[in-house]
Amino acid sequence: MLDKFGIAKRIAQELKDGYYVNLGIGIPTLVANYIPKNIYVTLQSENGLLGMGPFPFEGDEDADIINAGKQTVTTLPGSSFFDSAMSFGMIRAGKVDLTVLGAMEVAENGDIANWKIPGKMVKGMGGAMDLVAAAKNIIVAMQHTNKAGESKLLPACTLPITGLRCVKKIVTELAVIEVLPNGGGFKLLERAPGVSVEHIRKATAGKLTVPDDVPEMLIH
Amino acid sequence: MLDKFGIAKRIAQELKDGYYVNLGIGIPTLVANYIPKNIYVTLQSENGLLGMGPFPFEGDEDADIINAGKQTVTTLPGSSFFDSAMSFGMIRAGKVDLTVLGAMEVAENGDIANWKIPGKMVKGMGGAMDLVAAAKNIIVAMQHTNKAGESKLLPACTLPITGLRCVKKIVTELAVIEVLPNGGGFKLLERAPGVSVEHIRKATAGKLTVPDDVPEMLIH
Amino acid sequence: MSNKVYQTADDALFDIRDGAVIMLGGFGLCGIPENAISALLKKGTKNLTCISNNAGVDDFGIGLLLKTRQVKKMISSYVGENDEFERQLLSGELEVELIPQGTLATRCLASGYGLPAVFLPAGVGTEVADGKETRVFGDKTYLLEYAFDADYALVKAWKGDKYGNLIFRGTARNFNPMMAMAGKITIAEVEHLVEPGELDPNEIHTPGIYVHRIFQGNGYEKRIEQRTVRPRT
Amino acid sequence: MSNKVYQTADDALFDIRDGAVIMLGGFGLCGIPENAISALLKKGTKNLTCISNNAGVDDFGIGLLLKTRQVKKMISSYVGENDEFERQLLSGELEVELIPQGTLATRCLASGYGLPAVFLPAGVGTEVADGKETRVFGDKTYLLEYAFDADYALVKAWKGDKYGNLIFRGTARNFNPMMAMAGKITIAEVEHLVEPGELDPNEIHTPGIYVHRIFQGNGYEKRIEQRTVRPRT
Repeated sequence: MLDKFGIAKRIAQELKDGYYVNLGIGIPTLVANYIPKNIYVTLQSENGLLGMGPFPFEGDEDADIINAGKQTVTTLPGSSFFDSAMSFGMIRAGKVDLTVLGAMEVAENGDIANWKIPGKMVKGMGGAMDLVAAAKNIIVAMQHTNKAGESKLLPACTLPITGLRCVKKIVTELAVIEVLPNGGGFKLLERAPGVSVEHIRKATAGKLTVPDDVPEMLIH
Repeated sequence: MLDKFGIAKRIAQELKDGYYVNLGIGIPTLVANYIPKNIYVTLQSENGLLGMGPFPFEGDEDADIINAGKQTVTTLPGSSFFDSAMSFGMIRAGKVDLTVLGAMEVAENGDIANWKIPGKMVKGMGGAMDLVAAAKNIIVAMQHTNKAGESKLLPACTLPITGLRCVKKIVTELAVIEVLPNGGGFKLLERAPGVSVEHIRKATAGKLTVPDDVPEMLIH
Repeated sequence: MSNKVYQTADDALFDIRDGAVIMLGGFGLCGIPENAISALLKKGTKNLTCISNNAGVDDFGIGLLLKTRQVKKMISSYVGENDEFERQLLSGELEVELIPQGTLATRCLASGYGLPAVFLPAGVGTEVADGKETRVFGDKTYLLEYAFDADYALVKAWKGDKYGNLIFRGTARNFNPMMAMAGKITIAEVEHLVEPGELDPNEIHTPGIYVHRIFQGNGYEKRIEQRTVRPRT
Repeated sequence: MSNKVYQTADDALFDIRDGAVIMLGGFGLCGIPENAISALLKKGTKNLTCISNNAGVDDFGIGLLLKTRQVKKMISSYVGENDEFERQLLSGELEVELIPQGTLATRCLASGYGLPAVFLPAGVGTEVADGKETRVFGDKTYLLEYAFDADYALVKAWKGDKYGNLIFRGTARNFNPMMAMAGKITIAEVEHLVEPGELDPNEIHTPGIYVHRIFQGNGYEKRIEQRTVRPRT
């Protein structure tokens, strides 16, 4: 079983040299800490920054340089600033190679729900709907089950949808799961260290294809 | 009767302090030379320059600073450069106060033809169709009749149209003419010095309303 | 030149009336028109419809206008950080229209570029799509989203000149350039108001043609919402 | 980082094949990708569809590719200054699609911003509207114009860094930024190729995410089409 850092580490293995990547708030943000040393990845922050650097040193915070989570960040050599129209323009045009997001629920057809719980205060979708509707490759980072122990990988979302048929892969504390195209359902790709296929099966409410051999993740 | 400089001078009287103005090629370009001294007018060149200055001094030409007529020009304090999408964006959004264009024909409903003569080599419309479709105030600067002596102010255009119902005013060597809204036809506003109402009537093929008193233009 | 320069925020906002539709630049508290918000607060203008990505926090930004009940409706993408906001929303005092962030930005761009409407994919299949026209291009479905029609845009820039040319700084740019283009009347406040010619024409983000009034702001607080740092080692 | 830098124009254009759809930046001869055009000439790539505001002059710019009969079709707004062009057009050897300049620019923008189509007023009621869908918004009629789908964009910038960030100079900016955004593969040539960090992130016109290949051009002629001067007095 992985902790949130393990999930972030596993997702970092999906990164390729030259990728432009948008990381959502929460576990996705942690992915930045585990980018393999031998590749160069450019982080896009949808409020208008390409080439997001680490948090500033204490005292160097600049109110004019923040990320989409409103945290103070820094630039790197080769960074660029732009306006929100261009930012979502490049997302819609498929220029961002990978988007990593959290989710409340993912359906076996790739639908995602991550913005609203009926009855609770609605804070808004921010850029989530734009990202899921437009990104060409979306990986979801989340827990396999919710606090009540119910699966978050479902036959269909029960919460209000953020976007349709968009999630390509899910990394949880238990497994790496592919969302097969054309409604093919979930497919188990890797088990977390020490987690059995049976455990993952039980925690997955949606249709799950399990190949004969499911390797254990390699987390460096 | 006015020469082309007189036409330009008369049109310059239409400018108001603070106006943003797009001047087409030919007589319209000359208008820049007669902007009243007591007002400030900003010239827009649709290839991406606001605040177009005069031609450079010999030896100061910069291949990267040209106008829509591909002539070398200069900037002024407060100029700005932008791309072609923004340039036509500001035109479409009605931010340019006045556009001055040449024309081959203007119809009494405000249609304009100025880009194509069938049977002759077609060079293209450039930005003319965008300007006439989007500018909020269009003045045409042209000769009242063509080389064959035929009126260019017509009941309807005979040449391929550049844009519909868009011309608000016409200044020719003979007259200042308003295009009345809602198909009301032409209205004679001013006579050129020494030109009779009868002369203008004969030279105008489209419907022309002539008020009782038609003043002579004042060209300073 | 017809003068675009106003001495104070109060002067520049003189004609904003109750019921106006106002765009306000900024993302979170970054790049917000602090002086213009203070002037609205002082003026007490009521029943405002505010188009702004966020609604400030309880004691800063648009949150200040919520506290004084000057806002009738918010059109935003994310409004989370504000208790008073939540109270008014739940009590029905405040109307809220939530729209995706990119849709918000692009509807502003559409206004500034004279595009009456645009086709956007965000929200297809969600409740955001309710009542909206859809259209398929290629194998993808889009919603028809209309350009905004705002009476005023209140934007904040880093530098500006007396003709209204603006340069933004860092991620404080965000929605400001699009809103500057989109307002029927655009009022820009700047940290540094300079003479024409002091800004490089090649570096201007918003050409002055889009800006109707400009003033030098003062006392910028530039509050940081999430101060995150790493230790010096 | 996966390397975007190519040593020569020939290297950068290595995979452009006969029949490709290519966007070329520039307005007249201002801001055209001189080195890329030379490389195409050398390569002899045929049956090109060129999307470019103009078609160069007889002995410069795209005119050079016309002379060698490498161009099958031009999509442009104004093609006047070229005798060979006229000859090929009248003889039917060359296909030409004339579209309004703002429509050309905005269809590029649409590609770069992921908008499948846009509503534009230019050409309503004219032969440009033939066969196009129209729609009325408010009291105005618009044409539905589609985003371009180009295999390559060849653009020219003043400065660029190794990550592909670009800064244009003066009116040489023109169509270059939109085409840079619109190409499936965008190849930028620059007068000055610098290290990442040498360009101010606040002054970049085209972020590197849009640029796939970059090279330092050389021997720029930057020919002036209409040299107009005033006498020194």
